Formats: sequence, C-alpha cells, structure tokens
Amino acid sequence: MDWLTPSSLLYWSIIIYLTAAIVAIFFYRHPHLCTLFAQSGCIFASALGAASALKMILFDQETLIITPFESTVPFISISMTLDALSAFFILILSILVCCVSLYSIGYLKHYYNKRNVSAFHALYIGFILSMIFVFTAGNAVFFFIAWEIMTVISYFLVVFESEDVNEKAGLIYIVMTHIGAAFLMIAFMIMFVYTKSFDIFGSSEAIPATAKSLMFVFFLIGFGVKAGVVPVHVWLPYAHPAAPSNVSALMSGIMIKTAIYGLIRFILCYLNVHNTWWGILILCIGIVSAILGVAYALMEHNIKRLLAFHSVENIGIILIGLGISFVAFSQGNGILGGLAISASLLHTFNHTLFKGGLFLGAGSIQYATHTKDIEKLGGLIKKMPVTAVMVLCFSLAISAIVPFNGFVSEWLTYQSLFSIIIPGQTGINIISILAAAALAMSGALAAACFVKLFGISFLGKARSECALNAAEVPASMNTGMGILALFCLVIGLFPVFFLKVVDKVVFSISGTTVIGELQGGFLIAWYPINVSGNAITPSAIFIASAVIILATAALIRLVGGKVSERKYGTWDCGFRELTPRMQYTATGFSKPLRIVLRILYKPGRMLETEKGDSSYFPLSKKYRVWTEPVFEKYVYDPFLTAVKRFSLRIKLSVQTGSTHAYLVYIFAAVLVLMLYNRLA
Amino acid sequence: MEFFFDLLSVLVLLSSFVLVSNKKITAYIKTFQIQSALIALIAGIMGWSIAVNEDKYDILIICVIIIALKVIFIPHLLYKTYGNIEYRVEKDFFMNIPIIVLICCGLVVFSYFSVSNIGSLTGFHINHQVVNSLSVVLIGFFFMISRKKAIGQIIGYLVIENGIFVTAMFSTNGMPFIVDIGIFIDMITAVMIMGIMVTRINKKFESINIDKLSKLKG
Amino acid sequence: MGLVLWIAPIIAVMLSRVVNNIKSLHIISICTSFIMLLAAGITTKSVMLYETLTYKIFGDAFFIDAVSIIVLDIVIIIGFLVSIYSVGYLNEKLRHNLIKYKKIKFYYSMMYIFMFSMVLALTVNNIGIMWVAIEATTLATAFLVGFNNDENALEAAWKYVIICSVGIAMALVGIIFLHLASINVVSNENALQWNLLYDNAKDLNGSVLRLSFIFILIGFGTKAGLAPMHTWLPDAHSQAPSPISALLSGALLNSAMYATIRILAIVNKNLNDSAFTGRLMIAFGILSIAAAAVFIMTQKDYKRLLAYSSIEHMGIITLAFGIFTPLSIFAGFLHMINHSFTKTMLFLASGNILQKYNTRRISKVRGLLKMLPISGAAFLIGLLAISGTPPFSIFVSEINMFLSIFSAKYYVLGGVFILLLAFIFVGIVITLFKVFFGEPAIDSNIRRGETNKPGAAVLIVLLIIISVTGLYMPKLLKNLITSAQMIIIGG
Amino acid sequence: MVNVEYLIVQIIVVIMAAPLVNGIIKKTKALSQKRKGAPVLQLYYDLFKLFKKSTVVSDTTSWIFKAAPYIVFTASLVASLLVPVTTMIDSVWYAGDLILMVYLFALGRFFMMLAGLDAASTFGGMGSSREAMISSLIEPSILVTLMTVGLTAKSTSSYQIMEFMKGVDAPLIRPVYLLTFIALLIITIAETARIPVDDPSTHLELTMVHEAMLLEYSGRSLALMELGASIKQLTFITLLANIFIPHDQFIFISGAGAVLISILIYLIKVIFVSILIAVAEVSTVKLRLFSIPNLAALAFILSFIGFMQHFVLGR
Repeated sequence: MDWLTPSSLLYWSIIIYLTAAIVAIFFYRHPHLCTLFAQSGCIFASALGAASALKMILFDQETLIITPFESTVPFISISMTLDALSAFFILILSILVCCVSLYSIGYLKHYYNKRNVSAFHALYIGFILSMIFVFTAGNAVFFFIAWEIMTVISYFLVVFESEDVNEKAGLIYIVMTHIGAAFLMIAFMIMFVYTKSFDIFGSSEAIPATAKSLMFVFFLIGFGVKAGVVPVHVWLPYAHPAAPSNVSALMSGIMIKTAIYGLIRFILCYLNVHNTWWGILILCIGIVSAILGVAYALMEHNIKRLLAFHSVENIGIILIGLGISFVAFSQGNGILGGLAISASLLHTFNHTLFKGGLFLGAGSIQYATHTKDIEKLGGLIKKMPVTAVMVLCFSLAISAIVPFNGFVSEWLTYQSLFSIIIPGQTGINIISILAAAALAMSGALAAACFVKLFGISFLGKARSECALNAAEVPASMNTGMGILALFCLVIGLFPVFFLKVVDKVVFSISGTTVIGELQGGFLIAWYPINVSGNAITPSAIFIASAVIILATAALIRLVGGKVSERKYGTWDCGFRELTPRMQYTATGFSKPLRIVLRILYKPGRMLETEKGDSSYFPLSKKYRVWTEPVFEKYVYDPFLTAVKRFSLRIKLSVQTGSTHAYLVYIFAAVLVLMLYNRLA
Repeated sequence: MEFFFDLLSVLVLLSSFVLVSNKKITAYIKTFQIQSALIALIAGIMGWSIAVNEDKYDILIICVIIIALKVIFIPHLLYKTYGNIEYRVEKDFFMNIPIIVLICCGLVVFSYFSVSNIGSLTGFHINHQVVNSLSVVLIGFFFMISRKKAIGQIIGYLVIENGIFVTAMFSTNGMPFIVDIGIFIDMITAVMIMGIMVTRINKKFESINIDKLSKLKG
Repeated sequence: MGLVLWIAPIIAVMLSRVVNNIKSLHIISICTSFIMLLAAGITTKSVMLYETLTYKIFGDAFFIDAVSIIVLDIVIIIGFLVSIYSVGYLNEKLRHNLIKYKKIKFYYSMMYIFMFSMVLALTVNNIGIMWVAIEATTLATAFLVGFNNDENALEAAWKYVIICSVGIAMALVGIIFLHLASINVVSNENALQWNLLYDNAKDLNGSVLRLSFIFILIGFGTKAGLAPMHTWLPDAHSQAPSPISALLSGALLNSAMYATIRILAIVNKNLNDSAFTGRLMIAFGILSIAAAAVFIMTQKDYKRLLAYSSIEHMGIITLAFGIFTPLSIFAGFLHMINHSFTKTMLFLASGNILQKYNTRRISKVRGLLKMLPISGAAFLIGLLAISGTPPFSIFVSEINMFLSIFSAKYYVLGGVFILLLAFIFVGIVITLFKVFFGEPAIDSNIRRGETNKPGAAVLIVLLIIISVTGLYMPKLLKNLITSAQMIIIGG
Repeated sequence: MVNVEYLIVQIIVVIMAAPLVNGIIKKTKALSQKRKGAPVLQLYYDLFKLFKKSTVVSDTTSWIFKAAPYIVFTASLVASLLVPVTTMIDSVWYAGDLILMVYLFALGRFFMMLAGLDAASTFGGMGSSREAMISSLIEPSILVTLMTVGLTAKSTSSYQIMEFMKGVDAPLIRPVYLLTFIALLIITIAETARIPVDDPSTHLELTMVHEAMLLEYSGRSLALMELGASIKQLTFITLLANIFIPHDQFIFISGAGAVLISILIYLIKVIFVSILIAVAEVSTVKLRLFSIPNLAALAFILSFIGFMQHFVLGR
C-alpha cells in the first residue's frame, strides 16, 4: 500500500492536475469535452489531495519532504514539504476545488464559443497548482516563486472574463500584490542574511530581535495585501467581481487564505512570537478590517463586490483570532494560544466554505439573469428554488447564525477573547473588549447585509426583465453548491470532529493541545464544545428547536383547529395595484445605515427635475444617491496622482530633449566625480 | 625642452580660451586650426627628439597625420559644411562671453585642484603640461555646452580630442601607435558623420540650431 | 577559429556592398551570423579547455577569456537571432514600400560593421583598441539609428552621436591616465595590454588609477546608459529599427559594461579594496534604477519604455559589480545574460507591434493579443519576465542580486533596491498592460495575425530560452560564469 | 445530562409569563395616564383568538414568509431556555451560553427581516431596513455588557453567572454592575421595540419598526410572531432580574417548594422590571430614527466604562 502515503497521494494529485491541464489544451476545439475532462480531472485530483491531507493530519504527524527535482540554478530548489499545517490548507483547498469544479462543468457553458475555454482551464489548474505549491513550499524562494506565479495566473483569470471594464480591476490587483511581494522578498533576504538558509522549517534563532520585528512588519505588509486587510484592501472589491464566478470563489475562498497560511507559517512557526505588540497590531488590523469590510459591503449593490468586501470582514475576524493567539503565545499561554488559533483556523475553513458557496451562488444568479446588480433582481426564490435555499444557507452561515458553521468559529473567537482578558493589563484588555464589540457589530451588520442580499434579490417581485426570465441553473452547479452548504451545516451541528482535525494541526504548530478543553468524540455528535465551563452544543440546540417547532405546530393545530388560508395581494393601502417599483430597493434598505455611518462613505445625493408646465407637474424626476470609495479617494488616488505628477515633472525637467542639458549632466558628473576623487 | 613644452601647453590652453570667446563660426574653425597647428608642433618636436634618441618614428608620423587631418582636412570639411548651409544670424551662445571665460578660468583652477593630490600622495609627478591639457578637455566640453549651433558642437568635440591628444603627449609621450591610428580613424569618421548630419539637420529643420532638436523628451 | 569572428563580418560587409539581390543579401546575412555562431561555439569550447585564448598575430591583440566569452556569446547569439528576424522585418518594410532595396544593402553592411566592432571590442587585449572599437560601434550605428530618416530619427541620431562621442572621449582620458599609471610597470610596446596590466596591477600607481577609473566609468557609463549619462539612450533605442534596438540594448550595452568591468578588475586589484569603486558604481547603479522607475511611471511610448528598462537593468548590473563580492559578480554576469535575451525578445516583439499598428504610442495600441497572438504573448510574458516575475530567468539573477546585496550588509540599499524594482513593475503594468485589452481599432487595412514569420519563430525561441533558464542552468554556463567571476575578483 | 425538569419548568414559565409583561407595561402606562387601560391579560386573549382565526397570505410571498413565524418563535423560545428563571434547579445542560442566546435572537431577527421583504410591500422593507440598523448598533453593546458581567463571573453561561452573583453582596452598588445594569436596560428597551426606540402601539409608517415587518401577518402566524417577541422581551428582563438582583441565596429550603418560591420571587422581580420599563417609556418620547445611534452609543459607553472600572482600573 505504498501509494497510499500522503506524499504519493499528493504526488498523484498533482500529476492528475497537470494531465487535466494538458488534456484541456489538447481538446481546445471542443469546449464541451475540454471542460468535462479538465474539471472531472480536477475533482478526482482534489479528492486525492483531500485524502492525502486528511491522512497526513490524522495519522502521520511527521513532516514529509518531497523533492521533485533539484534545480541547478543557485538558491533555487524545488522542495515540497508537507506538514499538518500545509495539509490543513490543502484540505481546505481540495474541498473547495472539488465543489467549484463540479460547479464549473455547468457554469462554463456560457463561455463556449465566446472565449478560449481551454486556456481558461489551463490557467485555472495552474492557479490551483500554484496554491498547492505555496502551501507546500519548503524553502522561501520556492514559496516566493509559487506566490508570484499564483498572483500572475490569478491576474490573468481576473481579466479573463471581459475587456476594458476589467482593466482597472486587474491592474490594481497585480500592482498591489506585487508591492506586497516585494516586502516579502525583503523579509526573506533578512532571513537569509542571518540564518544562511532559506529553509522555512529551519530555526530562526540566529536572527536578532530587532530584525525579527522588522521581518514581522514586512511579512505583515506582504501578506496583508494579499489577505486584503484594511487599509490595503482596495484591490479586492475590484478583482473578485471581475473574475468569472468560479474563479472568484477560489480567489476569495482560498487564495486570500494563502496569506493567513503565510502569517501562521512564517510568524508563528518560523519566527516564534516574542513580542506582545505583534499580536496587538494584528488584533487592531483585524478589528478595523472586520468593521470596515462589512460596512463597505453594506453599500454595495453589485453582488460580487458586496461579497468581496465581506471577505475583508472575514479576514478581519480570522486575524482577530490570530492576534489573540500571538498575544497569548508571546505571554507563554500555550493553551489559550492554541484555542485562539483553532478559532482562527476553523474560521478560515468556514469562510472558505461559505464564501466559496456565496460566490458560486452569485455566479448562478449571473448565469440565470445576466446581471450582478441586486437592484435588477427580485423574486428569484420562485424561479430558482434550489439556488435560493443554498444561498440562504450560506447567508446564515456568514452572518454567524446558529445552526451553521460561522457561529462556531466566531464563538470560539469570543471565547478566546473572553479568556485573554485578565484584570490588570490595560492595553490588551481594552483592545480585546473592543474586538468583541467589533465582532458583534460585524456580525449584525453582516446579517443586515445578507438580509439585503437575499431579501432584495430572491424575495419580493422581479424588478426587471432579467429577473423575470430567470430559470434554475443546471444540476451540476447546484450539486457543487449543495456539497458546500452541507459542509456548512454539518460543521455547524457537529463541530467537534472538525475541531479535532484543527486541533491536530494546532498541536503540530505549537505543541499545545486544547483537546482536553474541547471534549467529545465524533460518535457523540451532541457532545458540547466546552471551553473552561462555557459550552455550546449546536446539535442539541438544533434538536430542541426541531422538537419545539413540531410541538408548536401540533399545539396550534390542537388549540386553533383547522383554519382556512386565503391568498390575496399584498396590502397596498387601497391603491389599485402594487408594482415592483414600489418595493424597497437595496439602496433604500441600506439608507439608515448609510446615514448613521456616513463618515465612512461620504454619501451624496442629487435630485434632478425636468420642469414641466408648472412646478407642480414636473416631467420627470431623477434621484441619485452615491457613496464615495473613501480609501481610494482620500488615500490612494492622491498618492497615485502625486507619484504621477512627480514622475512627469522629473521627466520633463530632466529629459528635456535639449542636447545641451544632456551634455551638462555628463559634465557635472565628471566634475563631481573628480571632486569626489580629490576629497576621498 | 621642458620649458618649451610648458610654453606650448599654455599656448594651447590660451587658444582654447580664444575659442570660447569667439562669436562667429568661421572664427571657431580658424582657432581650431591654429590650436591643431600648435599641437602638431608639439608632436613634431617630441617626435623629432624621440626619433633622434630612440630611432622611432611613430610620433613623427602622427605629427604628419595631424597636420593633414586637423590642420587641413577637417577645417576644410567644416568650411564646406558651413558653406552648404544657409547663413542666418542667430545668437549662438547661452551666456555672455565674459561669464563663459570666467567659468573656463574656474575649470582650469578646478582641474589643478582635482589632480593636485596625486603628486603629494605618492610622489608620482603629473606636470603642469598635463593639467593644462586636462583643462583644455574640460574647456572643450564646456564649449559644446555653451554653443547652440551644430558646428560649434563639432568644434567642441574636436577640441576635446585635441586636449586628450595633448594630455597623452605630455603624460606618456603618446599612446601606442596602433591605438593612435585607431583614434584618428574614429575621429575622422565621427567628424564626417557629424558633417553629413549637420547638412541633413539643416535640410529638415531649416536651421543648424541644436535647440530645435528637442522633440524627443520624457 | 577565433579569427573567423573578425573576418566573417568584414566579408559580409564587402559582399553586401557588391550583391544587388535582396534574397542573396538575406542569405549572406544569415550565413555570416550562423558562421559566427559556430565560431563562437568552438571558441567557447576552447576557452573552457584552456581558460584563455590568444593568437600571436597582431601582436597578442586577440585575447579571449571567460569574461569576454560570456559577453561575446551574448552578442553573437543575439546577432544571429536578429539576423533571422531582420529578414522578415525588412521584407515587411519592402512590402509596404517604406524602403528601397538600397536601404537594405546599407542596413546589412552597417549591421555587420556594428557586429564587427562589437566583436573586436570583446576580443582584443589592448584597452586602447577596445576603446576604438567601442567608439566605432557608435559611429556604425549612428546611421542605423537614423534609418527612418525622419525628423525624430535624425534628432535621435544626432544626440546619440554627440553624447556618446563626448562621453566616450572621457573614457579615452581615463585610458590615458591608465597608461600613465602603468608607465613604469609595463613596457611601451605592451602598453595597455589588459592581461599585463592586470597581472601587475599591484605595482600601478594608485592615485592616478583612481582618477583614470573616474573618467572610464563616466565614459563607458555613458555608452552603457547609466544615469545621468543615459539621456541619449531612450531616444536612440526608440528611434532605431527594432532589430537594431534589440542589438543596441541586448548586445551593445553589455559591451560597454564589459569594458568597465575589465578596468574595474584592475583598479580593485590595485586598491586591494572595492570601497572606492564600489561607492561610485553603487551610486550610479541605484541612480539609474531610480531614474528608470520615475521615467517609466508615465511613459507614453512603448519603445522608450523598453529603453528605460534597459537603463534600469544596466543599473542593476553596475550595482552588482559595485558590490564586488563573488556572489554579486556571479549575479551581475547572470543578469547580463538574462537581461539581454529578455530585452531582445521585447524589442523584437515591439518591432512587430510597430509594424502592425504603425505607432509607438501606447494609447493607440489595443487588443494586442488578438492582433498578434505570438508577438503579443511574447511581449506580455517578456514584460512580466523583465520585471522579475518568476519563473523566468531575470528573477533568478535578481534574487542572486538581492542575496549578494544583503549578504554584503547593505541592508537599506537592498530594501530600496527591491522596492524600486517593485515600483518599476508597477510602472510597466500601469502604463503598458493596457495594450493587451480592448478591441483593436477597426482599420480595414490592418490584417490580424503575424506577418513577420521568421520573427515569430525567433520570439518563440527566445521565449523558450528565458523560461528554461529560469529553472535550469546548464553546467557549462555555471562554470563559465564562475571562472569569469574568478578572473574579475582575482581569486 | 439534560435536565428535563428544568426544560419543562422553564418552557412553561416563559410561555406563561411572557404575555404578562406586555400586559403589565400597558396597564402601568394607562394608569400613569389616568386611563383604565386594557386588562393585564389582554395579550393572552388576543393570542388565543388569533390562533383560531383564518389567515390571509400575500400571493407574492414564498415559503420564507410561512416559515418565519415558526423560526422566530422557536429561536426566541430556545434562547429563553438558556436564561434560567430560577437557579434552584440545576440548569447546567451545556447547550449554550449568552453568546449563543444573542445569536439565536439574531436568527429570529434575520428571518423576521426577510419576512418583511418577502411580501414586496414598502412597509415591510422599511421595517426590515430600520431593524437592521438598530440591531447593528445595539449588538456591540449587548456583547460588551454580557461579556463584562460574564468576565467578573469568569463564565459566559448565564447559569454560572447567576450562581456567581448570588455570592456578590448588593451588586447594584458596585460601579461595574450598576453601569452594566443600566446599559442592559437600555438594550432591553431597544431590543424589544419600546419607546424611545420604537413605538409598539402605533401603526404610523413614519415611526414603526417592528410592527412594519409584521404588517402582512395575520392569524396564527401573527400570534407566533407576537408571542416570540414577548418571549424575547421576557428573556432580557430575566437577565436583568436574575443577574443583577439575585434572590436564590435567600431561599434556604430545597425541593419542589423552593423552586416554586423562587419562581414566585422571580415573577415579582419581572413585574418590578416591567414597571421600570413602563416608567421609562412613559417619561420619554420616541426618538427620531437617526437619534437612536446616540442611545446605542450611550449603552455602549456605559458598559465600556463598567468594563474599564473593573478590568483596567481594578475596582
């Protein structure tokens, strides 16, 4: 059974991915076959990948090193290393890829004969592979190579769908992530200078404390850009909506998690957290991202932009968990650190599931209605009942509402926040309680936002022809989403099994296990998650709710007897007819919050009236509301304009076109150098 | 002998001062011609003494080449080029002549200053003649900067070449022969190419004012 | 065999003056460059065997060692590729009646004079002749830069000739001082022979040598396009016909850099320390990179942008030799090679773009990938590669550069360097990536698809080269670079 | 593991007592306005009636509209199970803590807001939109308040907190508890759609929030919604009463009698808090919608200062 080892499984999975890509290119004339082969290859390969990862986490705790080939180029060596942390992220990746690929079989139909589908498949698989390499890279240079390839391929995927519109999306994305990568590079260089090695799994003892702090800051910038934390999140709401939906699902579901992986791998595992301020800084960033991410999401009426902002929020929540764990580890509190990082890892997993699912849902909506604008939708629940149920599940999950998975990880985050507050420490206490408030607020705002998303697009009446003519999407798409939704529910109900997986990972990272704290086994599904006496048992709650619903229904029937139910139009205050235009719009729905949080949006409005015969009978009225992208307008645009102006000014004052000026430069250089030689 | 070379080097330097204070293109060419003649004289004297002492005729040959090229051929070529182009009265310099001369004085001082440490540090002696010739290089360079017209720039380039040649003469009794020949070939080609270009520029831009050539920027 | 390298281009020049048939002109050109390629291959092999290669003829003038063979191979391989590309390029120009066949004769003869002078510069021992040859390259390419014969081309050519001539004259001053420094050490017959100077470097006069280095750095730095002497470069490289731009950027800049490196080796050996030269070269290097970063940010002309990128990469190479550790020199040579191939590819691709769209303005080029699938893809990948994206070759040399800088304890410099490179990437992306999107302007005259077939083949070859060398380095190359590094550092 | 007696007692008490609170508040208000007012048990009659009435359902609605009342009601009821009315029965059943309670209410609210949007009527959307705002603003205060109290007791489970509070002498004169009590009172008012945040007795579109969402409901659906809302109200009142005014430490007997006495005292406390709320309602006017953030901020600041007092300043 040699081939069942995690390494060979992973090996085979990679080979199948590659084969799928090659086959896809081979069949470029037959989009149907090409899609079928490539995506089923992906499904198969991801299943192997997941098997490998699970086997690694559950049975083999030894770190595996796989070296496909040794490069002759100095300092570049391709070595893959699989440990529990890598395996965990590969597991997440594989689950998502499996579902997304299933979904893609149906979804890609509308690209046939419009775009080069085989190129898409090649890029798609390349993207997956580059992420696998990021997760398994054993040395920093290989990590960097995989990281950059991932960026570039995802850039191509972002610009795949359409043309001019996306120019900005792709540009902002690649520019920001590349600058982030430059910071990573600096950090890796510092690493090499002191340790003489690029080995990620090596020891960092040779690095002095100041350099470590510097490295921490660079890692934070580098990974922060990729993760999309505020204030470097601006690329995210452009890039994710621009990509095809299955790619956005991968990008938002797993690509931004590579940054989380990087933070854990390099800061926690490699550098070891020494300073409390590292954790506090991450905690602060997490708080700001969680609040601002969801706040900006509220104002979006493009489904995918809305979801993209939610990614910022959820990364914020993950970072809150991570920040607490860093603080705890720096204080030597291993148990709490383990708990917090479990919360953070579980939330990473959860976010992958529901955000991936939501992007797929957005893709389904777009597939059925050809629009991403919520204001044009309405009443889809009747046209697309299955999709509606899935999207509802994901919406509940992302709003951290009870029987779903989002709640479990947020609860764990709350518990770790709860545990880190000890009387007597000023800064950490204040920030932690603010983090709890932020978490609560972001949860409520997320709920508001998803009520808006679901309510406006699926409920009520159709607001446009697009929504009116929608039809249910192909079964493969719904199956893909269905698996994800099922996962969301199962993790929400029986979190203990998944926590055990996470715990094994945490154990391999920090050497501390929280399994003593988190009791229970797989078979006793209703065993509670118990953190020092505080417990929740989602399954018990679920059963209680089910019993109560049934009992209520029975009781009402008993008390009230059988009564008739009458269908009638919605109450229209006595007007004759209610039109879809009278419904609340998404803009209207978010208005109270827009006004309350106006400092974040700088909203503006304008009323245009076309005058008629009398001022009481205008021909038409147009009311326009807008919010401003504050970060772009007040931070990035001025900066970019300043840089461009600087460049232009220098360009025109140096490269003037005058031969004499050019001669003067050389002359001056001669004189200055002669002077230097004289004085040196 | 040394005294004689000192005098000649100062004369070469002076001739470049005369050059920068000239206003007319024909005067530039004439001054260049004189300077070249002075240099030929230096080469002749040096070549003669070497020929007598060491039985080598390199420098004498070079002296002949200088006379042929720099005193006769190139000035002729420049006159011809100048004749080809339409005459137009234009101010040819950016600054006042007195200021230019003053700056050139500064350049001489600077070149003295910049090489003055060489002797003191190592006991290796660079004599005044070398410094004078280095100043000629710098002045030639500055002449190029101060003149607007294309022919002025060619003259400036030639003066730099002259300066370099004199420097080589005074410091090391000339470069290896083959190198010198190569340098001359390059120089004559360069001047011819520049001459052709000046004609073309005059045709395209209807002026040989280099300031007009400033479309390519940024 | 090495002498074939000298004779072949001269014969080619002569033949192309005589022959009047376009087809034969092309054949002569390709054959010559192929013969040179073979000769270079054999020479490389003998250098590998005997370390240096000299011939007694011309008084020890012919001298090749690992340093020169690296640059020589670059020049000749690029020359070969460019000669193939030129066939398609010139035919396309003829087809559109932009030039007459006489121009083709002129083109080829000038190109081979240019090749000859570059080869000469790289294979002579005497620094004076090296200077002569490098000045000759300026003169040979002057009319090639002005090939298009319009106002812009003429302006560029004029600036090119004037600035480069003046700059290189400074190098001659430096060489005279070098001669002066060696006057008591090397006999007059062997004056300026590099190997003698190098062997006796310790006995040269240090202070004169330093003065000489300053002039040489400025002189050859002008030719290599280091800021602030770079000003001619964007004009010349953008106005020249694209194959010539490729040669200028890929081959000529390296030759000028080669001359600097040769003298740098002597000076550093004499001073026993690289601090003096290092400071200067690091300053020039980082200034060039910074200048390129600033200029690229708002560039509107894609060929100029590529030219500025050449300035950047020359800056990087200068920086590498300024650091002067074994690792940095290794990286410097590697970068030289990688930059040459990548930049050649970009310039050749830009030639196809220019012929298709007939404009250098970035804003007029749209939908490139649809219009020119191969050139467009090569251009896109080339842009990514030139800005240091893995897994292409430039990334490899850049990471070696980073390492060498950090290992030499120039932390701030290293940080600034990495960030400047990131900014250049940003600049390239912001200004240039627009060309790949949108619909090409509807113009019935412009047909979609590649017209320069040989050119497309060359681009594919270059694409393979830069991708493969990103992850794989032949042992031969590694040995060559290592021995070159040993020569320079004097180990 | 699950204490069945506890659940039964809890469910019965909660369902029975919840409508009472509304009655008491209404009666108090009426009395304070020198009116006779409706009987205290009016809501019981209403609910009983509503259960028997036939329903009218809008034809634009979907299954969400029908499911929502059940979900809202169940969520409230399950949440109320997490807040024991008496600590005399061992109610450690590990099902959840106060954080879960908050999120169960969020579940109910989520579906209520969806139901508001389902009928495609303007009123429903308006109600949902306002509810979304109010809940988002009040949520941080709830969490901070509950966590502060929980932190002093080192637990987030309400039973544990109540057990702990039994040992605290006169909690309401300690700054941390006093401040959190006031904060929680404000939160209760806001969460249960009371003046000054919402006016439960109006059907004027400018002012209504909660009622607007229920506008399309009739019959048993409406009854479930109303009952759910009053259970939620009672849960918050229970929190106020049982955490800050613990009484079980004064009962020295055990067994069924003790439970009965404890529940009676509990009911008295509920009535007391209800009257407190009614007084608050009578003595203020309804705030403009956009002044509500100030109220939410007040609650947040109170609880935050309470937290600071205890955990940073150490009082």
